[in-house]
Amino acid sequence: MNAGLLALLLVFLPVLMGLLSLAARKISVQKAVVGIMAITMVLLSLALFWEMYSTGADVLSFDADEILIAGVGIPISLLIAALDFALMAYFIFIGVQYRNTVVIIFGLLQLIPLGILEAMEFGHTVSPSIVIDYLAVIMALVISIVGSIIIVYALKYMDEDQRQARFFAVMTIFLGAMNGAVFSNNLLWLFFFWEVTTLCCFLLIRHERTKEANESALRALIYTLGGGVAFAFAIVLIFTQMETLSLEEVLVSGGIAAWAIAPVALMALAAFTKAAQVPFQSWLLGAMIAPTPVSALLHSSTMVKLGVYLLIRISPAIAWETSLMWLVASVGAISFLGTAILAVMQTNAKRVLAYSTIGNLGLIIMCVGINTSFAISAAIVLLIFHAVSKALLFMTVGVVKHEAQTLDIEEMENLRCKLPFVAGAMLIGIFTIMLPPFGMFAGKWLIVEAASSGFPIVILLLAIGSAVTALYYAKWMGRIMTVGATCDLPAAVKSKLSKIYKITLGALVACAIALSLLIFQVVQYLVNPYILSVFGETPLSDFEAVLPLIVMLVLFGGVVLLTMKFVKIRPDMVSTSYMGGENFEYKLAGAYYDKRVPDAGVTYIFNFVATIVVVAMLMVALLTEVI
Amino acid sequence: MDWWVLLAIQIAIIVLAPFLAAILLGLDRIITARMQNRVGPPVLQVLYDFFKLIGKKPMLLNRPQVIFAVLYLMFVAFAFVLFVLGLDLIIIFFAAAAGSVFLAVGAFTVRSPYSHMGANRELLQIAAYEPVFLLALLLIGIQAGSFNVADLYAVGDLMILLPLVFVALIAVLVIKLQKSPYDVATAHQEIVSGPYIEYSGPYLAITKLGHWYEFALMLGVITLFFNSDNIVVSIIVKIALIAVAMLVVQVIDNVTARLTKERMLKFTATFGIIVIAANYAIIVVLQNVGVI
Amino acid sequence: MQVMELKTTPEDLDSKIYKMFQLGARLVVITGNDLGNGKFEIIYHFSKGAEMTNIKIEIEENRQIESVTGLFPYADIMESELLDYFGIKVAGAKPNVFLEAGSGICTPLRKEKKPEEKPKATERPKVEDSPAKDLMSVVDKKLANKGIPKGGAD
Amino acid sequence: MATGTRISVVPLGAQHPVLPEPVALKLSLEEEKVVDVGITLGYCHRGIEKAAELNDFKQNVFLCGRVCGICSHHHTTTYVDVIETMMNIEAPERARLIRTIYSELERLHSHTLILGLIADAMGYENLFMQTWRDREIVMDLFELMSGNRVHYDVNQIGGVRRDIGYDMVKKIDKGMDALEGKFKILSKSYLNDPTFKKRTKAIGVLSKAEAHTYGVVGPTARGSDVPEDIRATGDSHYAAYNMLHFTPQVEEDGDIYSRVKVRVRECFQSIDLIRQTIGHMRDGPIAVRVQGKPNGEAVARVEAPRGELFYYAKGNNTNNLERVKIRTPSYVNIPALRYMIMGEEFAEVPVIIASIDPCLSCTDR
Repeated sequence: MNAGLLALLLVFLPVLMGLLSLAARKISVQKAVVGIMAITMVLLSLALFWEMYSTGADVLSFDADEILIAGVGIPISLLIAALDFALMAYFIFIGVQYRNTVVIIFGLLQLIPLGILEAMEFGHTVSPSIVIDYLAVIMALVISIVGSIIIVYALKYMDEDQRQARFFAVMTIFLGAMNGAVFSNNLLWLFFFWEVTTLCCFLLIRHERTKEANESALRALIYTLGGGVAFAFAIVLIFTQMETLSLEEVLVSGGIAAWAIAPVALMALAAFTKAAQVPFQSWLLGAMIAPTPVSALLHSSTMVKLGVYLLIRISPAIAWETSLMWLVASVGAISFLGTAILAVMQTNAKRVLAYSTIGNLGLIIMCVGINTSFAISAAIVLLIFHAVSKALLFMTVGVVKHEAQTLDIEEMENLRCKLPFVAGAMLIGIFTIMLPPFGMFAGKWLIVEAASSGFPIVILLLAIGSAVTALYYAKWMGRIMTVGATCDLPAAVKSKLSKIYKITLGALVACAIALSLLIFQVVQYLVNPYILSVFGETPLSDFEAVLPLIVMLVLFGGVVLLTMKFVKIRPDMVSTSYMGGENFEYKLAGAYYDKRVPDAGVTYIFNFVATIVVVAMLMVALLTEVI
Repeated sequence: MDWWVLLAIQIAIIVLAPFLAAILLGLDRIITARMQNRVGPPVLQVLYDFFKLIGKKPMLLNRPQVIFAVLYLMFVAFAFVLFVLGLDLIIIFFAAAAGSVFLAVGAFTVRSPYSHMGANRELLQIAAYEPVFLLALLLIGIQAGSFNVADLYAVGDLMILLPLVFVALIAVLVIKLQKSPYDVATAHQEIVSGPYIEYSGPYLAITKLGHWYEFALMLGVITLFFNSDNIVVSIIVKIALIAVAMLVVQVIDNVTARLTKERMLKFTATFGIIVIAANYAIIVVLQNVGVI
Repeated sequence: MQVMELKTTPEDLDSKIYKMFQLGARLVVITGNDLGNGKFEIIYHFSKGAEMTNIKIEIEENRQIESVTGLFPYADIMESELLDYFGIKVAGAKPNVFLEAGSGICTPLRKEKKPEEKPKATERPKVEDSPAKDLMSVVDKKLANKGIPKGGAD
Repeated sequence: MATGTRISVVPLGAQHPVLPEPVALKLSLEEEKVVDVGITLGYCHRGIEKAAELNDFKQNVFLCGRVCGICSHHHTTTYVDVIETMMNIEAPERARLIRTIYSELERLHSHTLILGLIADAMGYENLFMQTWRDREIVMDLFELMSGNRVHYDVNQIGGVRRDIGYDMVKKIDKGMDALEGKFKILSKSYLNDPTFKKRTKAIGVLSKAEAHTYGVVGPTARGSDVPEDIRATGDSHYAAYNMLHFTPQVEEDGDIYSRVKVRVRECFQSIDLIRQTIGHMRDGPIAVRVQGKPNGEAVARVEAPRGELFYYAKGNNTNNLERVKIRTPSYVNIPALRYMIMGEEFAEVPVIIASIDPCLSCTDR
């Protein structure tokens, strides 16, 4: 099948299906539609990868100029421009509806440059309008597979919800918009899809329609719209300076235009807001109010990933200016360390995960800042592993919320006994995100290697941050494994789990394990072609370097399975814990260190530092142009 | 050297190293005892304890406890194997770090207040010494131009260029060896050996073996600091380095009280990082001046 | 050492003890004494410098006496001892500080107990929040002490 | 959301490596900060007060010596004192001097013991070992003088049972010289070691006002600037303190360090007092005959190593006593412990406990 067609399908199928499901009145029909869409998306994305692989090409380009609606050919550019204006109008409407001047201002600030641009470039066509390279394929795979699994999971999770139809429509449109942003080469299209994700995010956070939900949604909207403003100005700058709207052409231009750094810095700023980097992190934390599948979607495969995708995409442009590289890396490093410290103080599982997301995205952004072939490979590997593991973690947390009515890590004690499957999945999720044999480590190792080529302060932040990361995840891991002795005896009671949960969690666990085991293949077939096309070299083509990791994985699995098999527990072997000879019910609370170092204080410090760095980044961009 | 001779030597090191480390710990106990006007146990007392523990009836609280004890052992042993095979320092570091984390998680799996407190403190310790350790390794790797242990053994002048890194590693060694003033995680007067409290019999032996491997690995890193073409000189100086490090640790242990965990965190993190940064700055300056 | 003896009645006890408090005296200990025939003697030993003052009262069995922990917070353990060893009821005193709950041993310092008078272990007052023998929780004591000037005369 | 209300409830004791004797502390911890303390006593309850009612009043001397192993001489002294007061007996001067020597040696032995334990509680094993090694000198002197290292049982009503010979006096003098030399070196570690100071300064503070409010006694009180010392109040007809020159050792800060400092200085003071006592030794009888049976009531107080030791006895003109009440110093110091521990780190709790030198077997009797 034609790759271009596949790409278009990946964009429009979910949108259509979403609209279709909205139209369908019956919930069962909707579910069927969503289910079919999910499977089709997975298949389509795999087909796209196969198409790329079999043609052997690094990049496939297409022009998608016209779309036939009822026999009338309408230029897609025009359609998107019209929709874009509608979108801006809707944002302003939201601003009016909620009486929020900031939203209105941001809406107008986008509308004006967009209007100017549309007037200036009318008739200007971008060719090719669709570019599919391996980065886009990786993104499409992540979005389509992980996103689909989350949506299927949501089918069960949202079972008793009142506004299911809307919910699933927005979720699926979200996936379509993400795919659209990934494939677009036309900056205006990219911007349009970018703003659609902002809208979807807003609608999903607002889903419960409580006061808190409205506020959180509005906050998310303000932050991401602010980023959108930066993006819009970046596009205007690019068009006025380089006379092009093709992202590809901009990137290969090598910054020859007089004002080349400024739009790059503005786009990086947009990406920071989208990826919720410090100091823009508060919207993502507020987004926790949304139902868990939304969090899973926002954190793993969509929304925040669009930010880091954009940064990886424009990474060649970031390398035009060394100080920009430094500042971008610093923002990532500060986010990584700051959120790691903040996560230690949290007991709410979703907040821990939110901070961990920001931290991991910080790592990726740090890689982009370092900007060697090695670092970019690491960034992409991290992006893949993080999506899978984070989705898995959020989904397990969601199941725990449904089955055990808690989001509190402290109350997840005995989880291994009550919900063994979920506890196991959660454990694997934590392993894959944190510990050596699995994916995250590979990324970290790459960063350490890459960082050693310079950036001493970044190394320092990273070294401390990764140690602190181990701290909060180990605490969590320990908590879910804490059980009394009775759990291991045959008489222990275990509760039942819904099939959909089992399938979706199982699928992600399988993905996580397979990715970890096949890390070399993942790098070779997915990451290396892109790195080769950008840098002309592949630093990671040595299987021996990865071998110890795989051995560690096997070691881990082997130890767990063999110990489970061979350590037999008889009642006479079980003892009780040391209590100083006393015998009373005692409570165990974890250590959060939040009395010594208050949460708000840490947030303030890191926000302050990060704000300085971001402002410095913009100043540097301006100054290099002026001088 | 034939490959099989090399392999035999490597296997011998891997198998014997923890026990040599144990004997070293036995020596440590005797010297400590002498410093305290005691006679002290026999040199092999540590090993007698170990074999006695293995022979005991297994008692446990729950199964994950055992899983994580074995994982701890396996990962630190694997890190040591990688070290002996001369592979990447960073991977070795992460494997060992994972081992330590598993030990803490193992302590979390049981419902026991002291075990949990010990695990929390252990994690805080990891957060304190890991950055220092990692930075030390990074500096060693950058200085030697390679992260492969095999290549590092061909570099001769690490001790001359990185004396302060050696000092930082001793600070890490104090924590790793559970010595005053920073033995907060296993403080028996407060939390009764912390993470180890609920292990007994063969499972305690497993954690002990893991500890020895960790110790052997630390000593292995210390031996990286001096290499010479003359193998006899090389070995003698390496042993001397280990002896110096151990003695320093012992003296520190004997002249200090245990400090609190906050002080441990502050001191190790600031002292270690400042010392390493100073070493790095000195190298950069010297390179720019053109001395090296 | 000068020792002053002061006999008083349970009704008058409070004012006498408050006088001692005002003098800045230290409560050394409270001694219980079984006089037989269901009568008990309670001696409050106070000390100020080299002088000692013993305030003595005599009560009937089952008569509850007021606590002095308001003035002397460390007296709680002494009052608990009265309760544990003699079964003398003191307002607010926590039981089982010295003797284990349910051990069957109770009021050991009473004299000539007849077997049938021996209260059964189950009849002993229960700790409010067992299973922990939560005896002298500081927090509630701290609250109880609020408003009382700290320290004695100097 | 960071939560500040998560409380762990953790036991410290009844069996815990840092506690020489069983006491159960139930600590409520916020992370590792103590927010509430509950104490359970009675693990060593042996019914000694009851037993004292059943025995002959002369036998009780030996029974009271068994209340505590560390300060057994002080217990017998107080008991003997209360009976002597009740029966109007005056012990001869030589007996009083011998009692003083035993008392001060016992104070040395108790103080060095607890100083070592304080060092051990903070993981300072070396100092602990060194201190306990030097303590052996005192123990050897006890063995020389009474034949026993712990329970000497030299008191009897009306005097002492064993004399101290001329050779012994010389040996005691020599022992004091040796001890003083060694202890001068050790005291530097206790008073100047930076890590020791970090673990003791401004920790477990009991201010002067609080020391009054909670009625603490002994070195715990003197560490909080309360100059209460029964030896110095002139209330010492049981021993020869009115013949000796000394002032109570007082420190102002009320923290662990102050208590340690008080004890260290009291050790030197005890050495000095023993030398003074030896200088007063004259030949003479060591006991008087006791006639009659105890009747009436009496109280007696002695400054034991841990603080004021109080006995109340009531006789009924028979060989048995009607009632013996024993109030040991730890009995009032332990409740105050709760207030010292409140708000401190868990890691400091063992050191704070050790710093008041709790004696649980005394407290529970």
